[in-house]
Amino acid sequence: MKEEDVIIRTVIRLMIPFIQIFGLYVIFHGGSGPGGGFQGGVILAASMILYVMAFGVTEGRRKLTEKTNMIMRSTGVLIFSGIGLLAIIFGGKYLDYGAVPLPFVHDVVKVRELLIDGGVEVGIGITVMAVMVTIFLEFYPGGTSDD
Amino acid sequence: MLITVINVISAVFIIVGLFFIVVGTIGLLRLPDFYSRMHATGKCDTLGVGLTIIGLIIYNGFNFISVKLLFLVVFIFVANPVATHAIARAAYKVGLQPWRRQ
Amino acid sequence: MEDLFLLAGLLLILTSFLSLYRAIHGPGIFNRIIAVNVIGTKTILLLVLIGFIYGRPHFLDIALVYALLNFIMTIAATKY
Amino acid sequence: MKFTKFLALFILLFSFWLLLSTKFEGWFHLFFGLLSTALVTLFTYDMVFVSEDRGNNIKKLFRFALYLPWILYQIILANVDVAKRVLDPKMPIDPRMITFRSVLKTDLSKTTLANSITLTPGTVTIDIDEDTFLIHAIAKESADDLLEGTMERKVAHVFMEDE
Repeated sequence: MKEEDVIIRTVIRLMIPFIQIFGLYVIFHGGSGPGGGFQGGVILAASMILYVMAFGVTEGRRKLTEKTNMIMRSTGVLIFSGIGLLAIIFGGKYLDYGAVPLPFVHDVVKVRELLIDGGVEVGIGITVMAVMVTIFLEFYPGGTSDD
Repeated sequence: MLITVINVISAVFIIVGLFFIVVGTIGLLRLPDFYSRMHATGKCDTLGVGLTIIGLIIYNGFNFISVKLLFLVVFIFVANPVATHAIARAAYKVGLQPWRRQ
Repeated sequence: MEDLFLLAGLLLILTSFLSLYRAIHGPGIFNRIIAVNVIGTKTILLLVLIGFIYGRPHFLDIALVYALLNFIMTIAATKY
Repeated sequence: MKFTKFLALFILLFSFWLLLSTKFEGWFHLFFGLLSTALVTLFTYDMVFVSEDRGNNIKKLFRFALYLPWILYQIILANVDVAKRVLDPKMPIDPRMITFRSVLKTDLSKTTLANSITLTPGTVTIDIDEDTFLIHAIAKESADDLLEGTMERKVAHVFMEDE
């Protein structure tokens, strides 16, 4: 697959940082705004997909290697289920965030907001992003990985 | 009094913007070939949407919603010509010939 | 002012349907791509207007995402 | 020099985050904002700054700000022009393809020129091959206007490539 031309490459190059900030914003404000981990993850994946479309698969693989991608896929699930299990350990139900005692924070609502926005959503976001990029590369001409 | 003036100004912006959007649509339907349709959509839609959102910004006053709207305008002004160009380039590479007046 | 927004929204829907004619009738794939791109742009504006009518600023985030997806869709469509 | 650019990108992106977030109370969102911004800055640094920069960037930004009103005026003229042509029952269009060679060197200036051409009267950029622009013009007048080269000179001035 050929690279895109100069206009598209330049615009995408300058646009990607803002797209990624926007995706992270959507992830971290999941509890209080629209969206959340899944949508934010898709936006992050979209930035990578744009990058691959503009600069080609080889360059995209250099920026986000298969190994990093795999680590991200599993870390996301680990964060998500780890927080859920923490709730069980501290005597609540699975994913019952209010039960987790955090240092410095004592308000149940605050704890819940913190864990949802900062923990669970991040886990979901990372996983969704990594899986989306993997799916995209598997279907992209010349993007198939070896594993 | 001031509120009325602001409302009128923003209404003017929105109406002019909508006018350009309508013109863009008419152009899309009426023009004879693909490349000339690009002119109608690429310019009129960009400015139409831009003007309408600027009208909304004026109506809304200065706060964070306006800032987000401004981002949207900037994004559209950057992304729309690029998208237009991308379509035109793809059509040209496939070998689509432009229409000429006889 | 709310009436104007409502009217603008209706006009946008109407023009979207008119553009849909291009998307269905063609001729050819590129006319369809432009038509879909134009409908996407109108949808962004429609989302913003809906946000204003119902007083829900969260629609703006959705509009931004939609603008992004519209751009990506067009670039991706022109690659094949 | 590298550090200055890095810091500039970081500040730009963090202010973008603040404007999106609109949450200033509490350390929570600010902390994650700083974290995200740092990650994105590291990830995208070599995308934003490629090694073709020359001249004073702040001066370029200032000149670009002066260029904006002119181009906005041109865009409005363009729209009135297209509206006239579309709404005229006879539809006075005479499309043609033109090519011209440009003196611009960097990717960014070429992109600016191409987008400006697409947004202004009766012309759409179709392809750029090295320094040759392929333009589709909707009528003879608009093609002639472009070949006069006012816009190219202005863009060259903005990016300090006019000597």
